Amino acid sequence: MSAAPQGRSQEATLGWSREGIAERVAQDIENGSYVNLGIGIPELVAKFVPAGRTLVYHTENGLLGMGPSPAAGQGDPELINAGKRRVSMMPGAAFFDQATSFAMIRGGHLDLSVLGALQVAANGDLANWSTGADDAIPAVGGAMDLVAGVKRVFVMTTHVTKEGSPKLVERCTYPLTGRGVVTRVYSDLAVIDITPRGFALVELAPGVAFDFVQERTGAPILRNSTRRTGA
Amino acid sequence: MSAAPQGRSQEATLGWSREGIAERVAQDIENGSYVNLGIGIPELVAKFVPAGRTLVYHTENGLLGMGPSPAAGQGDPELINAGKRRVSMMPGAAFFDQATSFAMIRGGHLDLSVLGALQVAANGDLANWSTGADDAIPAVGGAMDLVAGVKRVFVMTTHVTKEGSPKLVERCTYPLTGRGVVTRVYSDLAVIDITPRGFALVELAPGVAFDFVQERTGAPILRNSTRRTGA
Amino acid sequence: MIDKRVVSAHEAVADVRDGAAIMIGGFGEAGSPIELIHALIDQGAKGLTVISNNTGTGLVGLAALLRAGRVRKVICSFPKTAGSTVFPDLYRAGRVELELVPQGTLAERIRAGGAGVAAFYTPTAAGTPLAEGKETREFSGREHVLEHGLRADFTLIKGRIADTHGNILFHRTARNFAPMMATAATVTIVQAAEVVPAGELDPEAIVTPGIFVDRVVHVPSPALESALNEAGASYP
Amino acid sequence: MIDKRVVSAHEAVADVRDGAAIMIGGFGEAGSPIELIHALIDQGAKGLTVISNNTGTGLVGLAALLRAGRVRKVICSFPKTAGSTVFPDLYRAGRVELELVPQGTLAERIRAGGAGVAAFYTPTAAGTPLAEGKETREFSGREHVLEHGLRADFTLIKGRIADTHGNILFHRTARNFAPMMATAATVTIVQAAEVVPAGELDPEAIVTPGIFVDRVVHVPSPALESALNEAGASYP
Repeated sequence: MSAAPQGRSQEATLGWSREGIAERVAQDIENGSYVNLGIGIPELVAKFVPAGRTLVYHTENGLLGMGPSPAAGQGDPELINAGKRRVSMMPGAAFFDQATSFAMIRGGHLDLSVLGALQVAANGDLANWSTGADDAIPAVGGAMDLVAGVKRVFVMTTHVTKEGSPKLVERCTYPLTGRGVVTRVYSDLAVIDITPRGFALVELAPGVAFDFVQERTGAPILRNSTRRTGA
Repeated sequence: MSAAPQGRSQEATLGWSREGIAERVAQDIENGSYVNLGIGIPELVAKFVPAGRTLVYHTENGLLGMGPSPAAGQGDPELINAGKRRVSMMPGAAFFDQATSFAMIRGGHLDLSVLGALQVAANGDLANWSTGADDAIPAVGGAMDLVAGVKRVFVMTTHVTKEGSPKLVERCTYPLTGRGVVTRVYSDLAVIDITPRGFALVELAPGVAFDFVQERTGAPILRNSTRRTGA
Repeated sequence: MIDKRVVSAHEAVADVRDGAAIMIGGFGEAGSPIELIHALIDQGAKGLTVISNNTGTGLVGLAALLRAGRVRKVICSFPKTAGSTVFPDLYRAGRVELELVPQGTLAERIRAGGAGVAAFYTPTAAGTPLAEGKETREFSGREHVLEHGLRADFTLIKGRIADTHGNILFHRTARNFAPMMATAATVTIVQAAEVVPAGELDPEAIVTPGIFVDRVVHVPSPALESALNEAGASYP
Repeated sequence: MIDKRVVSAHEAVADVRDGAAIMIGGFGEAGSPIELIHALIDQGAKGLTVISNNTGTGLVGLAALLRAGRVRKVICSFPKTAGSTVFPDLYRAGRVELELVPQGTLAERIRAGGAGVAAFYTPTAAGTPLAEGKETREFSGREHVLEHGLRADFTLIKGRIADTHGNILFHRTARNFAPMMATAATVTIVQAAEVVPAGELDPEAIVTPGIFVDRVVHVPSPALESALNEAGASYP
């Protein structure tokens, strides 16, 4: 309804919001896909699936056909997702044990996993489970299984850290979740594919210039990729 | 009702009948045991379980709690046992897939498997799936899994072949089903344990002398075993 | 809207290519997807590798596929059921290859193939002819055999009820290999005696979740091998 | 007559020895067998190795067992759930050992332990710190990690309904690790909200067959971790 308030920096308003990234990701998911949305921001994707498409959501703790979370205080404390939040189930849902759930993941039965990231490297390496800090409690959950098994791995992330450092880098410095596993990155600034030659631009966020993205990226981005949208 | 008919050889009437062997085996199976009875003669064991004991029968094609076969022409053609005969189910029965069924077997969850044999060696080796003949169609089914995984393996067999050769031997000459897997042999002539020192007598069939059994056995039988009955 | 129904068994198997590897459910006649197998005979693909516990009886179903000369190799645990003559004759004539696998190892290899497990160590068959040429290794002082996951291009199975998402319930011991085979093929096809809309099956009781299933064919009154054989049937 | 019922949670865990390895079902609070864990705290065994996906929240259940100083080592995929403070504090103080395992590898290792599979090759964690020191091998050009089957002395799980033979149905996502853990321990103990005579459950719908279960305890109204925590509870 109004332009950006005066006095806010250009960067604060540039590019996609979290919801904007989620909406952009949702455009690239085909009808009928079996999808695992990572805990946190990736969960937003479910709100933006275009009309006419039905996705089936997998949660690795043992449910296919997961539906939205009920109102606070409602729902079943033993009907939860991988983030341990209460959820619902859709028609056609099925419950199963963890071995079966990870057979789906590891066996390549899921079409897509959307995950957050600490770092993504130009060779597709992903670091998203630990900063390696000495006092951190290491916890990995199903992240390493997802990246090892799911057909395509999309990363949703801010393009830089809160401190302004690139999250798309030449080589990951944090402990890896998996090697060469990321298919595509959706940041607030751009959509970028991982290709055999490194990062390749798919699309810039509205109003964002290529050089602006390249300056905030730790490795070269191929600009003249023949690939544009769609995956 | 009458003594053995005149003119029949001593051997023909000596020892246990097939039903007698089955009855002797049944005595050694504890209440509540999970048991897999091999196709053929071992199936007879179920008829002789002493009153007061309940056994749960496993059939490797996917049923725990198998009950007796229905009358000929009755029953469900898709409720069958490993021998592909129609069976019934008992209260508490459960169906499952083959991976689960063999997880039960390989994982040591079954208490006992009762199998037939071509040869049993003094070291516990068993051959019961192939004579190795050139024109035979090789077929193994679940035999190798059963002997590899079930806690105790009882063999039910005639003491000698139709041609009079020992089936209890020093070393198997037929292709093996498994190495060192047999716990105990129940023949028409005796009950014999497999011990670290070889065959050891547990019990002679009524009216059968030790020397008679030893003469028909391809390896020495220890006589002064401290073990007697029970397993 | 997700709807995995296809209109016929023939449409379901239309894209099977020569040389394909095909898993076929069933233990004896229990769970044998006869209508899908017959559609595959009509379709004509040859040089197939068939992965199935048995080789069929009489002149229908799996035995008919073998008799039609479409099968190059069988991977199987028990190829000589009572009443099976087609496979034994072909095998003795050197016209079909056999890879004999212990039944539990066959089930576990298929499960591994579907679960992204490349290989595993099993004690089954250690020290026997079926372990010859295979890598072995000791764990806890016991010899184990390295076995590899098994996958196929197509899986053909028979369900009791399926829904439009491909969730399946089976009938008693007809379940046998179907749940694993459903996971281990590029394309999994189920024939089901009943097909219902998604949402009608109890989510707690589903045996094979729809993610493992690609095509659902409604076959309302599936034939049984024993009944066909008693009637002296042969296919085609 | 087979009847696996025992009269109480305390009787069910009476023979747990110091140093035992114990698998405990649950993903977060879903499926956590709180009454069995509390009975184990009362029982007093120490030096335990606990295999469980998480480490509990608040001061009840699994967190209470840790807080009581009974656990020497945790094998787990995600030890720092929101609301968990006991484990992080013990870990930072060096008073508990942690073996971190990817969730799917943990599930598969437990399944393997129960299924007589000594070890298997998985692509999960290849090239990451969690594969360091582990044997690796290429299959189809891809690096895989050798992982070993996992077994325990006891398994504690929570079911919705059990019968007297030990057949179990679970409740929704409370199922999670319980079916595998039931197979992988010397003694498997289930607490069930409802216990019925054998024969009352549909044989087609049973999730965990009774062969995997040794003791059934009737716990009619099991506590939930979140409800206990909201009430400020701590155990003992």
